[in-house]
Amino acid sequence: MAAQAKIPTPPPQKQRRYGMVIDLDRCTGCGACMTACAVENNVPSGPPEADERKGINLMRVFTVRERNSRRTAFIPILCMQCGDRTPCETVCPQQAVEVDPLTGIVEQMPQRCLGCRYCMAACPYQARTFNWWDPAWPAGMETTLNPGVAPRMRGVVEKCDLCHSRLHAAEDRAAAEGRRDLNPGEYVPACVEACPTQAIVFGDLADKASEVSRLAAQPESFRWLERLGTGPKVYYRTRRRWVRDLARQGGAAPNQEVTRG
Amino acid sequence: MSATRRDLLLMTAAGAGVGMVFTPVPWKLLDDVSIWTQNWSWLPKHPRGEITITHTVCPLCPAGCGMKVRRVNEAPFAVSSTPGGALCARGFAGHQLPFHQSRLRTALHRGKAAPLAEALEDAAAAVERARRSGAVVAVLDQRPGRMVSVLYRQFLAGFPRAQYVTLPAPEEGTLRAVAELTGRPPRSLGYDFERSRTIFSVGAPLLDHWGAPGRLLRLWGAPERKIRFWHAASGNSRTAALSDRWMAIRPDSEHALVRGLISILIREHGAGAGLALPASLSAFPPEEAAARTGVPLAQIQELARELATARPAVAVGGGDPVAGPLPAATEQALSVLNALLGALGTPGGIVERRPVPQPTLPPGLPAETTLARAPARSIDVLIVDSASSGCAWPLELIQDKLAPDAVTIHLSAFRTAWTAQATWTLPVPAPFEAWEEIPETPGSRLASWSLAKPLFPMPEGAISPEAVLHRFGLPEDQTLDALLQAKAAAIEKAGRGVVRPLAEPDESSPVGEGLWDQLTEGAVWVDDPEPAPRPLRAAIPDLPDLPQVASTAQFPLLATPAGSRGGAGSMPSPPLASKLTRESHLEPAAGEVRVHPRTAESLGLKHRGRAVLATPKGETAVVVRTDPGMADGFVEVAIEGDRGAETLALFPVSRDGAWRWSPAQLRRA
Amino acid sequence: MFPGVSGFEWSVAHVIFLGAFFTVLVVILASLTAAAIRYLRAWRERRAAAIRWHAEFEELPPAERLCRHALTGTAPGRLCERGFDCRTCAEHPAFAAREAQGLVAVPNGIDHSPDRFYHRGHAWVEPQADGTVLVGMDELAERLAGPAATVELPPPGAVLDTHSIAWQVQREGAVARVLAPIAGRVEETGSREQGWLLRIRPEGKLDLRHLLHGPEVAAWFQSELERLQGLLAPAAVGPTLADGGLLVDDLPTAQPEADWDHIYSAMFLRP
Amino acid sequence: MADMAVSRFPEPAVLDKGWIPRGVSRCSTAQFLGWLSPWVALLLLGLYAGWMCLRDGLYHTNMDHRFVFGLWIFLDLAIIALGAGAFFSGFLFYILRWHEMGAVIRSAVVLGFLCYSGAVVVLMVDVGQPLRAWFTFWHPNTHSMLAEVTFCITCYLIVLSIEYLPLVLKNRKLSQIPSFLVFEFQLHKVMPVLAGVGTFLSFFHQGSLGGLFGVMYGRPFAYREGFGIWPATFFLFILSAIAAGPAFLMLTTWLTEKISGHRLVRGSVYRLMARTSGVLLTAYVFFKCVDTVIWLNSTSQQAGFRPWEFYAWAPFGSWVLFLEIVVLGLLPALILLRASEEGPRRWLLCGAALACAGIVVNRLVFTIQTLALPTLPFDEFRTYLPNWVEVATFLGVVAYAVIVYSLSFRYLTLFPQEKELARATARGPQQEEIHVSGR
Repeated sequence: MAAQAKIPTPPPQKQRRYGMVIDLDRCTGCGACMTACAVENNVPSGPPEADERKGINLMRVFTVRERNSRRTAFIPILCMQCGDRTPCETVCPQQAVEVDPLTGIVEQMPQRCLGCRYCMAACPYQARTFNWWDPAWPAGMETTLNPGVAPRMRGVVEKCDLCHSRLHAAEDRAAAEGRRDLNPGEYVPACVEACPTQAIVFGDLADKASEVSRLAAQPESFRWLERLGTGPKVYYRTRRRWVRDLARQGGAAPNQEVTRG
Repeated sequence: MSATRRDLLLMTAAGAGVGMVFTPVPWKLLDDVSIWTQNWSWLPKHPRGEITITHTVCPLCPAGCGMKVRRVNEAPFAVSSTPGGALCARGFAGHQLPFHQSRLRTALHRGKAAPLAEALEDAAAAVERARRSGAVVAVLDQRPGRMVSVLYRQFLAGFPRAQYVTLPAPEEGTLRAVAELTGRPPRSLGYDFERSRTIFSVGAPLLDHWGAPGRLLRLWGAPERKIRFWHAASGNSRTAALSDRWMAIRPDSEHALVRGLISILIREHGAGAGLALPASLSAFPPEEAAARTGVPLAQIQELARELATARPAVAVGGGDPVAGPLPAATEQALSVLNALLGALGTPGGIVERRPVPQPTLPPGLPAETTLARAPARSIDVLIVDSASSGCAWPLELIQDKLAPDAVTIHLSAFRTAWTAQATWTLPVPAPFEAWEEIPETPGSRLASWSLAKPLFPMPEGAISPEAVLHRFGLPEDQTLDALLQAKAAAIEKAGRGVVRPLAEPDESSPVGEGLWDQLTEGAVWVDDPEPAPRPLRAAIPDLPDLPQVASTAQFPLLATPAGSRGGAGSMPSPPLASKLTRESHLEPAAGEVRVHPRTAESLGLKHRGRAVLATPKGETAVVVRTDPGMADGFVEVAIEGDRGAETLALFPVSRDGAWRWSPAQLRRA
Repeated sequence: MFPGVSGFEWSVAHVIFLGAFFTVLVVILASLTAAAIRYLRAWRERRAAAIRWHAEFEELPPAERLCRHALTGTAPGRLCERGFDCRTCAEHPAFAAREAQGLVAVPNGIDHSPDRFYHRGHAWVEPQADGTVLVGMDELAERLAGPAATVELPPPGAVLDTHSIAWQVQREGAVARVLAPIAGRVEETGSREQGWLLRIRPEGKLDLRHLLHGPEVAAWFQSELERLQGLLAPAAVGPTLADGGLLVDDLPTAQPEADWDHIYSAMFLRP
Repeated sequence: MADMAVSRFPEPAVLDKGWIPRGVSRCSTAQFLGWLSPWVALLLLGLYAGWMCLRDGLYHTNMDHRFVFGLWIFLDLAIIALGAGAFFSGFLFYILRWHEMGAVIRSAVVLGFLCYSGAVVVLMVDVGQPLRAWFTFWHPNTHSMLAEVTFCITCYLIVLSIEYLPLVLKNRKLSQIPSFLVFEFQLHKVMPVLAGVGTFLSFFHQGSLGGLFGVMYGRPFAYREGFGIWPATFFLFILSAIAAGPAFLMLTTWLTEKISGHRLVRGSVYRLMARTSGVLLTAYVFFKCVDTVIWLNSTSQQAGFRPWEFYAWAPFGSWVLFLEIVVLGLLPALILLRASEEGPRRWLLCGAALACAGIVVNRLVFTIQTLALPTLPFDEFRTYLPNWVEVATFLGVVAYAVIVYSLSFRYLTLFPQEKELARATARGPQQEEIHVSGR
């Protein structure tokens, strides 16, 4: 956000729809994306009481087991950047959520957030987290904070914004070089960069020639809870039938073959 | 009338209220409230300044992955992998480690803070006493092969009785057994996975922080990959999930499985033709392997067929960074299996690693022994080096080797379960605060060498291990810097290998003048591969049978320690590793056990319920997590964080230094 | 919220939403302002006493609000709607005319004078030749107060409204406020011993139509006695009505257990 | 508060007699303070718990990323629905001119004020940044049901405070101050306007509270189709609230009667409220059934969820639906309708209690069950139990309500019929009977 003020030339004008395709067959569940994300976005390590219920993971890798065959899939879940009817945007009482019309990124403004958590209830992906604690770092560790991202205060909701500060930095660089538009690959979120198996392909879905558009259009690609009509911009792909079958269902039922480990 | 006066006052007040709206006061107040609520003074201000980029290697574990570090005002704020690299989840947050809450700022005497000068003097006096009395002085080195290891050995050479003890990396387990079988020195072999077609891991977490993580993940994730991964283990680990085939064997039945495979290979596939094979090898009934592992015989036969046909095939044991090494007998069986697969000294198998050119060292340096092989109660003074292998070790392993009234001196940057037991703990620089040397990665087939740069200045009150050794009597002219320079010179002289800049690994250059400068700027020296591996000859020994761990009436379940490399070693995890463990349960979190839902149900336990885990060695309070990926009757006990050492102490250590299994009991708290 | 504030847009939804909100705010504020203006106006017009009486009259239970013609049986069960001010009542003249013919006073042991006009709050008015009126407490009020009570009178010169509080009668633990039967300026204060309490110069032309007079007074006293008995009934262990229906002189002393605060409020028309 | 009219023994002193309305009897001051003291203790505990959350953050609660709404929101919704008696009786009394409602309208206003102010206090603890609450007014998102709720509740709370003010000013002591009395009188004159505004506001936010859940198309369990911008829950919440309002009023009036030991309103008022509640509840149950059928067979299936899938998780089985619609919906509706014609008082109260419980269960389903159910196919079902901080904070608000209501009952005239009924009782039971059956 700080970078916004520095842009000397007008920002790129091309209409973009940033999205990603996550290849579940390449995800090893190592969690590098999670820590890289936390480092990039100045997410503190929670106090000892912070567990999966209250700790902040803007991106979280789920371990999904198929009950009888003991097959496992690792499914990274982050903000799906819903583009059609963004459930969190419409419910926020004070416009702290905005879909950037230029990039399609769903932005959360922590400075305006009241902390009512209605958006979290409305999000079908549970991709939003609440700051239950004051953010705290051990003495000295604040020197290791990312200067491009402001730490969030207690009592506000936060979520993945596709490393917005990286987008700004890339736009600044492009502007300094006199370009209006970004080159593909010039801006990638931290998780995409961190993945040791390059399972995440990131790019502009509006650009039909991009790798991400090509992959998203393939029959092996799908989105979670597509039938809710929220138009997520995060796609998944897998050759494994049982994982694809999961996506056809809505919620899970206890008698189903799948459960989270 | 008083009432009208009151009215007048009321009118005045109301008028003032309305009038106030037209002054800047309320709006300024509104503004200030808004700014104040949005920016709290106690939130850390993120630093500003010029952003620079440094390339170096990660010093957290022996893998030494390449790192691209973004820094502001010299302070690192984010890291990422170098091209082609694969930093692990902990590596991404490693630069925050120097600020870990358990960071030591003073020396410790028996776990209590003590001034460094005093502790150093007392410790030096104890070492001096040992030198004069001829007591046994030992150094425990978790990362052998570094020049500082040489320095330790030079230091030990000044004592009448000394031991240089190492804790070998788990990747080296099978390699060491093969080295013994073929008469090679330790740490002289590596796996040639790049040319393998079948990789069979026996309990080795190949796809999870094994060796240099990027190496195997690259092979696993290669498009149109030809290599098939087979994995035999009881636990539903990430490797089990990612392997092409996972054989969920019964606990502690690795030995039986390997024996069964050997037997089938000899009987059905004619393996070992041309080798002198003891008859007992083929006498092991495959049916027993099936019975003991709980895996259908057909599946074992299928594996044997694939190993025999889809060659090069290699079997990898070695154990786990947390669950510990496999029993020595199993490693021996694995080395025989590799011999039968023709994997010894052949492409795609276990090959010799060319030794790194070394400077000429003075004679009389003490030889290396593994901690498991050190005589019991033999060490009077133990100095423990700070560098961690990222693996968990039971404290019992050390304690057994200490003489009564032994003195232990830990060099550590953090307060850990180990330092709590130490006589003295001397605060040394944390990772990223001093130069760290990364020799070849365990398990690799190529020698390599790199130096991790300090990203922070060494804090006041810390003392380098080298300075400690000098204070303890190492002659001042023997310095680490001289040794490192000498090694660089030796490599330059040998003229072998290439130098890969970390920023652009593809632009490697042959070794020439200026290797030292290149390394300190951020590069890796990698040895040239041998043109053709030399076959390794082995005499096949008879294999002893190994009893399998069994549950008892009192302890009806079988428990195994579980965790990730770096989760509970002799050094804490980076603070943000909590995202992986207790904040997401992607990895086991401290104080947790995982069981199959059926097991939980039969014990009256609930998901997230509290329970007590008991083994013959004690008990601890745990939280239960159910996981349908687990085998019934089997408990995975998380070894993580501060509690890791305490929990690991529940597992009995066998004579050959293994602690993989324990009968256990789980009851509702 | 306003044009120019971040988040404001000229969309239909926004305009309708905020329009509704501001309308509601305006209605609330307008109502409050209206109340405040009316309050100030009433205050300026010195209608406080009238308003007090009006409000308190509304609060009176139906039994205390019976029309005077209901007491006489002319209009059974009729409730007064005008705060006992028959001067503004349209029906009163008709009822009064009917009663004028054949109402017979029934003696009930309470003395009352045919010269006096009685207020429902137990004060009487006796017009004097000089155009002033004497005002005092009736016999029932005297007995309710008892000889031990002290009376607090307004100073001469004070202006009283009809149904405003004229004087207070104080006994231990209980206060009775007696309502002024007519409006006017206090000229002189008397005492219980003198038999009158205030000499008042009425405001404007003397109009006593709202006060009880003649045979209906007896009927009213009868109903008041019954009411008093009802109020005393829970504690009716001591003597109330002396032999043959004669009231004792000092009721509070005779009935110490009774809730005199309550009885005063009921008998002197104070909710 | 408990006291009996007469005692042969010397009665304990009522030291605050000058403040108590004339014509009614109240217990002794000591007894009253004794009654208040446990509630004050509870209030202090609640204040402490709430302060902990405000000072340190909401980690003191047992809420988490999944259960972002916990006990607080659930009970807020419940008490706001029950507090609907305030606006609805105001509507009946001032707009439809049902004069009989005058017997409970003041109590309804106080209850409404307590329910709403209590809910707002809890909300202020519940949001992460209460100091920014005004941002909702400053940057309102008009598409958000929550913005609508915030606006309406704030305005309605103002209206309720204005409605409460005259009751306070009419206190025996305060009304002696002439200006108070006059102001009260003039305020009373504009009350029908405010009652009208209150009805409008209340009507909308009761609906918006339902809409809050009905619009969450990301949560197929809660999502409902509807008319225009309003989902079906918008209307169902209004209907259920106005059905429950009179029932709650009956219960509180009865409780006050039991605790104080006084008759407060005539039996006919109970019957009137019971009939009103019964008719509305019947309508509610009908529309709820229609809604449920449409939702199960169409709405949720379009979102990719199988029918009855939501009810496959213990403990929220399909019995919840049965409980909500039949046991706590249809049954009390029938009881109320039948008993309002004839039958003993206890059946009326039983029906009212069931009706209130039904509304509470409905709000529980929409808050807690909605959040407990997973949406992602591999996510898990979660359960949640409030911890002591949440319970204490809420009990603090209950204590606040009890204390203010007790004070109001003691010092203000909440039930205009009380005095009369007290006299009637004093006069004899026969006369009272005439009143009771005289509807």
